[in-house]
Amino acid sequence: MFPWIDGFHWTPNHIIFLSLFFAVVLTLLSTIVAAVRRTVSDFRTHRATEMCWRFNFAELPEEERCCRHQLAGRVPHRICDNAFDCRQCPQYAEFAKLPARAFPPYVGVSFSNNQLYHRGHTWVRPENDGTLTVGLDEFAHHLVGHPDSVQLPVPDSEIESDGLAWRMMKNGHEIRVRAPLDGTVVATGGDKEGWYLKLRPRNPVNLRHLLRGAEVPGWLSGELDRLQLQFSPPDAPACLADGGTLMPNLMDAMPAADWDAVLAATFQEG
Amino acid sequence: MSARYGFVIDLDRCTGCGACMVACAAENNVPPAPARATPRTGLTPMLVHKVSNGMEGAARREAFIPIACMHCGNETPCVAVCPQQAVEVDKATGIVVQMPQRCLGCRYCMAACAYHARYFNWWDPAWPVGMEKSLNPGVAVRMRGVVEKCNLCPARLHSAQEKAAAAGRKEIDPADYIPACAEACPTGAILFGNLADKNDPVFSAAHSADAFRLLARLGTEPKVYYKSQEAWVKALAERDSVRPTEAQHG
Amino acid sequence: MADLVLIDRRLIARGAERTSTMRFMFWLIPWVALAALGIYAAALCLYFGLNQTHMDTRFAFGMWIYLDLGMIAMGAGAFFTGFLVYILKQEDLKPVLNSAVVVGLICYSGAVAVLMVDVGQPLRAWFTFWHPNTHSMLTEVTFCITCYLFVLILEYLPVLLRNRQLRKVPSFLVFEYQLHKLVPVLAAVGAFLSFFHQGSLGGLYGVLRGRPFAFRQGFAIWPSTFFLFILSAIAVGPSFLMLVTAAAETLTERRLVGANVFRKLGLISGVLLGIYVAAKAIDTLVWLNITSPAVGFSPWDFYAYKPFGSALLFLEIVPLGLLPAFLLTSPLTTRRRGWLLCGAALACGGVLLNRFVLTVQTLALPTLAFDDFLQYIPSWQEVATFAGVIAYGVILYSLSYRYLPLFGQAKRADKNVSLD
Amino acid sequence: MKFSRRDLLIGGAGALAGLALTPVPWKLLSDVSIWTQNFPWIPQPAHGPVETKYSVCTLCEGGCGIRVRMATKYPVGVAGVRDHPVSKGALCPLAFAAHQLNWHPRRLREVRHAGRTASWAEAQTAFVKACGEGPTAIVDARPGRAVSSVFEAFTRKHRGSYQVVLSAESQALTPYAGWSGVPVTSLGYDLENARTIVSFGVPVLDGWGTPGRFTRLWSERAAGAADPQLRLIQIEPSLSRTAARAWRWVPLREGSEAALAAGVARTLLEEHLVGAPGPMPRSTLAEAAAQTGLATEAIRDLAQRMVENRPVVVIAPDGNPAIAALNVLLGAVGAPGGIVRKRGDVPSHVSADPLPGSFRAVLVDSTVPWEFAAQNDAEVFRFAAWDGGGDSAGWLLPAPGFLEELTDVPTPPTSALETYAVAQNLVAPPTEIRSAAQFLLQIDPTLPAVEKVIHARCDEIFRTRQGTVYGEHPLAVTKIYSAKHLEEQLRKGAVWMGDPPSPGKFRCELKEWPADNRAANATCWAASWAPPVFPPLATKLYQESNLREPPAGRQA
Repeated sequence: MFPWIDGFHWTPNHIIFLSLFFAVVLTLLSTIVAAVRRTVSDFRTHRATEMCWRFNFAELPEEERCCRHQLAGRVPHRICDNAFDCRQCPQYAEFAKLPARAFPPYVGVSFSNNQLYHRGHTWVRPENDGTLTVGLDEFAHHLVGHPDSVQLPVPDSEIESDGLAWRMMKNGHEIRVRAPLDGTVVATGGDKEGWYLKLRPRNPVNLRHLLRGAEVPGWLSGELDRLQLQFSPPDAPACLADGGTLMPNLMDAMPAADWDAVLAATFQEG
Repeated sequence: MSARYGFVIDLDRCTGCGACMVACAAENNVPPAPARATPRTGLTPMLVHKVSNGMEGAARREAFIPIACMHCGNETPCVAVCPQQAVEVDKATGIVVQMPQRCLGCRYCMAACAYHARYFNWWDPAWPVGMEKSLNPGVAVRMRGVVEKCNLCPARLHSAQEKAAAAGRKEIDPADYIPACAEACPTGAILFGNLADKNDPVFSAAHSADAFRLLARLGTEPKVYYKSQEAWVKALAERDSVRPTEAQHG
Repeated sequence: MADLVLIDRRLIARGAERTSTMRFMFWLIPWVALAALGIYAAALCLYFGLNQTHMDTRFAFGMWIYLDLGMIAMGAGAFFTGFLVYILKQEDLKPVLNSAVVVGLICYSGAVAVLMVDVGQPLRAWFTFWHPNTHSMLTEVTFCITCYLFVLILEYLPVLLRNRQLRKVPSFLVFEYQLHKLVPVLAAVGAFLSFFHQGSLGGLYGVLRGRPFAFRQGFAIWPSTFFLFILSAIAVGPSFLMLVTAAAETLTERRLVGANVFRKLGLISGVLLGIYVAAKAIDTLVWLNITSPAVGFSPWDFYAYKPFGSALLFLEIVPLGLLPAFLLTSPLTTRRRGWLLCGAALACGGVLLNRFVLTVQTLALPTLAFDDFLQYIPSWQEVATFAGVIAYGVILYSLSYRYLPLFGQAKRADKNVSLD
Repeated sequence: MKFSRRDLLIGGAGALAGLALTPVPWKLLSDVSIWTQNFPWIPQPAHGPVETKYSVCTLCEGGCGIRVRMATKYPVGVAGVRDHPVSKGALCPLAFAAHQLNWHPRRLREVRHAGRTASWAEAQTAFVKACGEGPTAIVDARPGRAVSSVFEAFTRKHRGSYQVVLSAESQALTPYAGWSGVPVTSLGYDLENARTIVSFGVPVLDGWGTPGRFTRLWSERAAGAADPQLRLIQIEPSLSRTAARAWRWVPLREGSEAALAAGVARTLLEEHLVGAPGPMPRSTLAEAAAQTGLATEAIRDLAQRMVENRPVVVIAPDGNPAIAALNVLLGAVGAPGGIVRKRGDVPSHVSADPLPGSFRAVLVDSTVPWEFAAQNDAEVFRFAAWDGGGDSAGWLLPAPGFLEELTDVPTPPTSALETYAVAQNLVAPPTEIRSAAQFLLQIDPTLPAVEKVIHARCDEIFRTRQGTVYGEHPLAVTKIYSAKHLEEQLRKGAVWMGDPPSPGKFRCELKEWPADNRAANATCWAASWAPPVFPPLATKLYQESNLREPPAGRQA
């Protein structure tokens, strides 16, 4: 195999054969090395999280990818093609001009107008000191109730938009909550405090991608419909939300439901 | 100058006693057969075939054809196919050398050999208790799972070379090197020698009128010649001399 | 039990519809049992040696080598589909690509596993790399198959990393993405390697000057069987892929790929098969009239031994060669899925028969005038070992289908694949 | 800090890469390869210097010269001795693996009585007791050895009788002995001068007499030639390997040899193919043809062939008088190239006693074929090196095996010349092993020791001043200066061979054509010799090839 090993001959045949072999081996090895190096650099340049989110977004069911303007009733039907990052969306401005439908004050879960909402069921509240408070919204709270355990990021650690914000365990289900935006963790709260994270955003802070106003009830009612659909037996016809309120702590209330699917849909798992 | 060792076997003299087979096995430490061994799984670097002219009754004729490795001299099939150079042709002697210690037992060489002269060690080599004391010194026992064949008694060649070296000779004395089978043959049917040496008796024997080689038309230049006066025996040299129907009960 | 179900559910991609854990386990049990039997038989062969088989001096190769050749021919779909998709940009074949990779992986890893049992001293297998004899077809085979197995693993990795749990690790997901971007390189290397080892597998017997039934003239160092094997392999690879996919569709009771994909695979397979059969016919004629007589073997005698006869030759060329080529290409038949699959099955059968003739029949036929025609029936250990490999293949494919995105749009496949 | 999966992966990869740079994996690799090249459980051949010893084979009475390669005091190879006067350098296939026989699993290593382990003391007391109670017989299959004379001496002193089991070869000569009065052991075949040899199913090319003596003769004078100097006519029902190689093969019906002999004799006489007239067989040619299944022409032709190329000698497989009578008719008895009488200068030491009624005890020597069975009422003391596969005898006494005992080898039965050789005890026998002679000597120390007898024999030969000693160089006895010198030569593996017989004819009268009455005139037991066990390597002949049938009833 190598010149110093018995059986090696300096014949053209031998040399051609072995050089081809080593060429192949090198190609394969360099392929792996290249892939690894690119991966590492993606993490270095903070692109990794966004990439992951984009693959994930591509895998989402269509109905979970509908544009915020559709939720607000500004456009009849539109599928987002920016992975919900309206900051990059070229058409955002023109759609935003259109009139939104008037929204009911209550759709089954409460929401507040001075909070901005992320599709991963977190809310964001800008504070006066320039930090942002992040919490789990009413809808998710009703599902999860009091989580069995919460695994929060340590203060001063970076979290990235649509990456993992924190983990919660409930009845053996792992819930990975997506971060609504980039930032550095200043303080961590929890279930009792009603909020989970205080972030110092990467400036300039741009929250345009978060849901607000008319979009929120549209979105939430859609989510409720989905929930109802998932709770109803598979072959039953889909029925609209009856406007009843969402009872708290559903995971304990109806352990039999297919929570794996519900949580996956709720927290945007691809 | 390089030698071309080979045999000239006079089939008219072969009585099929099998002395060559036993002598070969004893010389090369070939183990005796375990209970389940058959002619098809045997370990017989030298094997005597019983052949007939296919007739029955008084017209029937039989002959015996000893077959060992033919040490093919041209495009040696087993050498070409071995994936890891466990077979090579020794330039100096023309012997096709099988190196069991490098063989991985893929048996490709056995498929390549037209004479079925290569044998696979299907079993672990085993002798009755104590009998390993009777093994021939200087001949390593082959382990299970490797291919072996006639290497023309390398131990004997080696000692002949040592003797020559001790006497300060380059060439070995032909009298010192004779494989076990040729030495054992009670009728002197197996003639061994250097086919490249015009003065060697095998040379003239190999070039005599009634000498022939098995499947010579394959073009592998086997170094084992056969002799016979009988036409039907000579005919066995070529496959197409036998129609399949006859071959069935041949 | 309950949490077993939960684990199972969590491994299945979100939204993918798979049969219940119970049914899946009942499906696996017999195969696992078979695999266990296979492992036991292989252990016997490794511990007591190859006297456990019914191979012998004449039948130095047996059922194992034959089926290895067959499997590797069937596995050719992997490299060929990759070649078509990434090099020739036949994007519409993408849906079967992952499935093809798994099939290839199974065939090759299985073949290598059996080979390790088949050689007498497996611990010395690496000697081939250490002291390679570059004149030997087997060296070419060993090098190429090992490398290509490595390639297949690399190609399988991206599919594996997209499992629902693994993808949660960001680095895996990114690595998968980056590796996937480089897959064309792998496809190219794979095509190169496969080209050579499929060929040298054919050469394996074509070079046997001592076996005039198999010996063939050729060009350069390669006998004609070298090229015939490449042709037949790439011809039959897509067919086998069709069969596997169809089987998967039947078992999972849903359409996994569009009929257009089937038709395309069939067309490729059929056309190549046609070319192959033509080449094979010419080669046979040359052998009958020149190669074999030249070395003193009257070719028709080879076919005088029963059960083998010239019928096999005819069977291989017409009913298992031309007929499937027609079925796979003619617009009359390709409309009907049934005809397509039937054609594919015949094509596979033809190539398997070809491998059988070249291995088993070659060794059964006498060479010396006083040889007899020999019979060989594999021992149960041989059969069991191989059955184990088949079982391993089924298990691996089932698991891959259940937990990995084998078919491009397998998720929600029922929704957006037109059945036409 | 805590490890993430990623750190582990990277760490692992790094470790592997680092390991590849160290010599560890490569050393491991080479060690593995070396280990796989000589597994510890593979038997290793002995090392050390190999010395060559010359001796004579004692497996049968053929007296073939052997060359034994000895390493670390064990034989590691047996080969023939080129230009040995008796065996001409040839050996039978079994001899080439004979050095493994002593390790045979069936080797008898202990005294056994009725299937149980016993001791020599018990055997001795039992034998002595039996001798006291009634007549004792000692059965020997190789008469004329030093051991034989020990047997004779014992029987003479203790009112026993010395019995001989003749080999088939000697048995075939008994009719002539009966007709001429010349003892069987003084008769032999002068094959070297014969030009036609008619064998009635005798395996002359397959181990008959001294293997090699005739095969060499045949290969030199007959093989391959269409009209050979030496014509071998094989008369045998089946195509044996001898028949396959013979000049003519006459297939006849099983057991019709006597009839064919009669038919041939009638033709010879009717067509005056033989000079002197002889007794005419009763049966007609037609009857012979009918019985043998041959055409009358075939029989006539056979008769023609017999006289065509003289001298001719007929060889019978046993003491069939009809076949023997053919030789008398053809004038082959007492003529060169026929059945000749040895010089007899050296007395042949055989005196088989007439067959008596019954015995109290029978001591069977290890040379006696395993098939031999004594009368039921006698208590059998059987010496054997190998148990031959059973406890048939009352007492099984472990005798020395191959090359384990000092013994002498007298003239082989078929030989025309007298020969004498000595087989040294090159190998130390295992403990618990005794020869029959040693056994008897312990009972009666006054008996002559084997060494003494051999010494005496050498002295006799030396005193005759004739013959030649074939050692490294042939040496006429006249050139040898003392009997001691002669014995030294013989002990080194040389063989003494007497001069050719004087042409003096001996008369062999035949009153009438003999009927096949072998049973009636049998003077002793007969058996065809075969080893009780085969060397393991004999599997090459009958298990790993189609060459021979497996040995019947014996385990290799």
